[in-house]
Amino acid sequence: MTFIRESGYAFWNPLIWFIAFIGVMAVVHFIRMRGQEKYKKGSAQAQIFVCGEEVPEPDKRHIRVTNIYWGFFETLKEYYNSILRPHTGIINDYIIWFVAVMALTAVILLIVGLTK
Amino acid sequence: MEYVPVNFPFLAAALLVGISFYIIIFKRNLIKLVMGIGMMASGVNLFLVALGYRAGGNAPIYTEVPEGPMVLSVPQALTLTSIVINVAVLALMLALVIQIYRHTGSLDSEKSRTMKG
Amino acid sequence: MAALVTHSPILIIAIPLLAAFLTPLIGRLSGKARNVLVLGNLAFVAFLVFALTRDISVNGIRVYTLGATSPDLTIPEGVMVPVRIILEVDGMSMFMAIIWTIVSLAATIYSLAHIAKETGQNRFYTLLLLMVAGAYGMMFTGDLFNLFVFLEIASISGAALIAFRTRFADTQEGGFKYIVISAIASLMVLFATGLLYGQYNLLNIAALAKVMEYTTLDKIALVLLLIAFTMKTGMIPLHMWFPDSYTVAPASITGMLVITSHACMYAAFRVCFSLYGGISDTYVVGWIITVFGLLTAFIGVTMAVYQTDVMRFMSYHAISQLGYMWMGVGVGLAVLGNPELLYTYGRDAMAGGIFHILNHAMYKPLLFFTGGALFHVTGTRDLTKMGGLAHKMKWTAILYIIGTLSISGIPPLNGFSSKILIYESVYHFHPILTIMGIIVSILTLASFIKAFHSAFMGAELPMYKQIREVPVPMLIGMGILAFGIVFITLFPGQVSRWIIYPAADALIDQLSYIHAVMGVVP
Amino acid sequence: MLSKIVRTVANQLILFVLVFGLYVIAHGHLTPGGGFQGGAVIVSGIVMLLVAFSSHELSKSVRERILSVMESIGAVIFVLLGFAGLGATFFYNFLAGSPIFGNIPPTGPNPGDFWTGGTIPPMNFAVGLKVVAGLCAVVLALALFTGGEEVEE
Repeated sequence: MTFIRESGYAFWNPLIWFIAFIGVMAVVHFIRMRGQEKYKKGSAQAQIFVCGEEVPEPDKRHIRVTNIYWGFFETLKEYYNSILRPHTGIINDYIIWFVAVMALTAVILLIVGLTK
Repeated sequence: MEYVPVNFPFLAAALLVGISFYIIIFKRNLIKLVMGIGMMASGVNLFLVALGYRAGGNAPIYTEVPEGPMVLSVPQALTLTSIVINVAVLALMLALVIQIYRHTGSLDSEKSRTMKG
Repeated sequence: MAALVTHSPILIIAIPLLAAFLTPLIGRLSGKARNVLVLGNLAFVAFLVFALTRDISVNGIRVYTLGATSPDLTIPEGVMVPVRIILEVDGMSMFMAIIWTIVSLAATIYSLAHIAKETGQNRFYTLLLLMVAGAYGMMFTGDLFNLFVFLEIASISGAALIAFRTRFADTQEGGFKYIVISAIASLMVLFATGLLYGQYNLLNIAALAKVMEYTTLDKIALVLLLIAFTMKTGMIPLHMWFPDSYTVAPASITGMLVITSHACMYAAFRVCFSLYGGISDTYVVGWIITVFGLLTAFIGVTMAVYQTDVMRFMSYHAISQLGYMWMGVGVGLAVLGNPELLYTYGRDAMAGGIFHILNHAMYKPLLFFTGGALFHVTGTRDLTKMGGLAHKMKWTAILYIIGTLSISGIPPLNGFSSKILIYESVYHFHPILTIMGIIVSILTLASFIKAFHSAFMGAELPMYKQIREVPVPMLIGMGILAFGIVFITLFPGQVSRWIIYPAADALIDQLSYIHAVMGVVP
Repeated sequence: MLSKIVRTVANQLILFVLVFGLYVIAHGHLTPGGGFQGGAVIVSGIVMLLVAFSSHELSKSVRERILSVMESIGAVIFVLLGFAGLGATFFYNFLAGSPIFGNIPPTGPNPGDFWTGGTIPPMNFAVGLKVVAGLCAVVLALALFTGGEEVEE
């Protein structure tokens, strides 16, 4: 048996997962078998249906990346504005961060050293 | 006994590194940035060499050396290696700056950037 | 065979180095012979790495002294301290070497087709082998100065490889940013080395660790080393160069650069555990690393969701995944001084972080390679211009799905097994770490689905009617990594017993690291 | 291209520069110097030629292809010398005590015997070859870049 942790907190065995997965797939297949039998490939049944409207061209109907998760970005607009501001793409600014983080870490470590 | 200002090289090294950080952060010209990194390398090298100094020491080479103390040889070997590496780094940087200039027509780190965010 | 294993620590570094300089000579005669040389060389190195791993798992830490009369003569007669260049190979080094050998082999096979149309291929393979040698050197070296030298070798060749396709403007910019950051980071490492040398007259990590007193200068050296290496790794907020450089490199090189950044992470671990492990405020340093790791994971993934450039978006994911490793190992470092907590959850947290390095090293290069495959066929990295590519590129799409499921931690893939190990153990340190980890995992899946939809799904676009599946060598390169993912998926327990826990124990056990060089003190 | 006086003087001086560079390389194990320093001296002579003549003139006689081969050969020799010591360890000084560069120098101050050092003088030569070729290529590549007229908008 495959245990990742033997301390008792976690248990993970891919084999058990696979067996469960196969079981679930069998159930899904069984339900699917009971569906429509009249479906034929290549006939009008397989065509795209948009409320009777004319179907747009492939490059018009493909949902582009900028449209996906639009609401997510709209909601988090302020977060994204603030997080994008430091990403200037200027190499000099990257070094400011380096110096700042170095100073911060040094101060923390030295203060801890003083209190000891 | 005469006073040997042993600590001056360390101050000079710290000053060099500080100035070079100033250059790297505030100068937008890419060539100046490369010069700043060259200066930082010099500062670190000076620091390493100064570490190995012993007052009144000779160069650590046994060929016809006069009597007396010797300075440490290991920091000098480190410095040489570091110099060689920095030659390669600076040459590569300059080559890339040339290429950036060729493509964008600008040496300003803000105007020549193509990527952001 | 025994002699081969005895000398293998240096052979693993020196053989790629030799081949790197032979490559331009042979490549002048025939391109095929050069490719055979590069591949054969890397395959031989892989053989040596596995032989050495086996040896180390049986016999413990192996040291190799360059220039001595015998490899294990670390301290010559008449001196008290090691004076020669010493390589020291323990479980953690071997773990990194195994990752590097697999990924470099896969990346080289991938490059055969990916850069087949570029000029200057001799130089490409020379630099690639130099980078291989440099990163192996970083993993194996036992002293701080050689760490700096190998770091510079890996950085210089890496920067030149990023800027390899000189016809694009952005590659030059990416290479420049990489070399500037690397130069500053390596100079800081050298400065810290100088600080330590000035106090103790020593360069060897083990010898330094033995006499370290943790003075104020030592603290400054620790800060310099830690922040320099974390900048090279791409920890937020020092990550901004990371997507700029990784996006523009040829995809095979991006895959390899991920592992060089892991090598810098290894160096940071080496400094924190082996050099400062016994005396430093590991609690504070561990907390600093953990907090930065948390920030890295979260900000990295939120930035990734926003991107529209396929390679850039994967680069931000690479940053975000690094956060998990910092989190896991940082928790281990924080409780290092407390054996009870360490063996309750700290060791498991470290094992989770280290396991995640292995998993990340399998799926992230795979994803970068699929991104490179998209670039190879469409000529653009912009996701807004892609669509419906799965119609023609079935294999790439399948490999992309494997990578996606793995990086998002979907059971049963390998990403899940390391993430659950991290979640379970860091929960005892602080619950917020686990909660944030799960949120990051969800956002990862969301953003990869977004990219998958816009690149592969949808109707076949008219401008991509002519494209074909990528060449076979690229598929083989991706296939090797996908096989690695499947293997770790099926045998997580065995893998963690063979290489993960030995690596974690090698980091924890500072005394045997010191004794391997200094000799057992009675 | 500078005036005729400069060119003639540069033509004569380059010999001395080359000899001094070779001296620095060869005596790397006795005096300050070695492969990199000597190579840099030689390349400084080449830079002098570059200033005196134009870079296009120089690039006709110093071919990039030859430089690349020289560089590789130098590096290969260096690594092979390391491999040759594998009987004991990598980089082991197997030439010490042998007829080639094999004299063992006395400990402490000594007048300096050239025939010592074992593998170090050959390594210095290999490094010198590599540095001359590599730095020469760097200098030429940077000099051949002529400026703004090639800007691609």
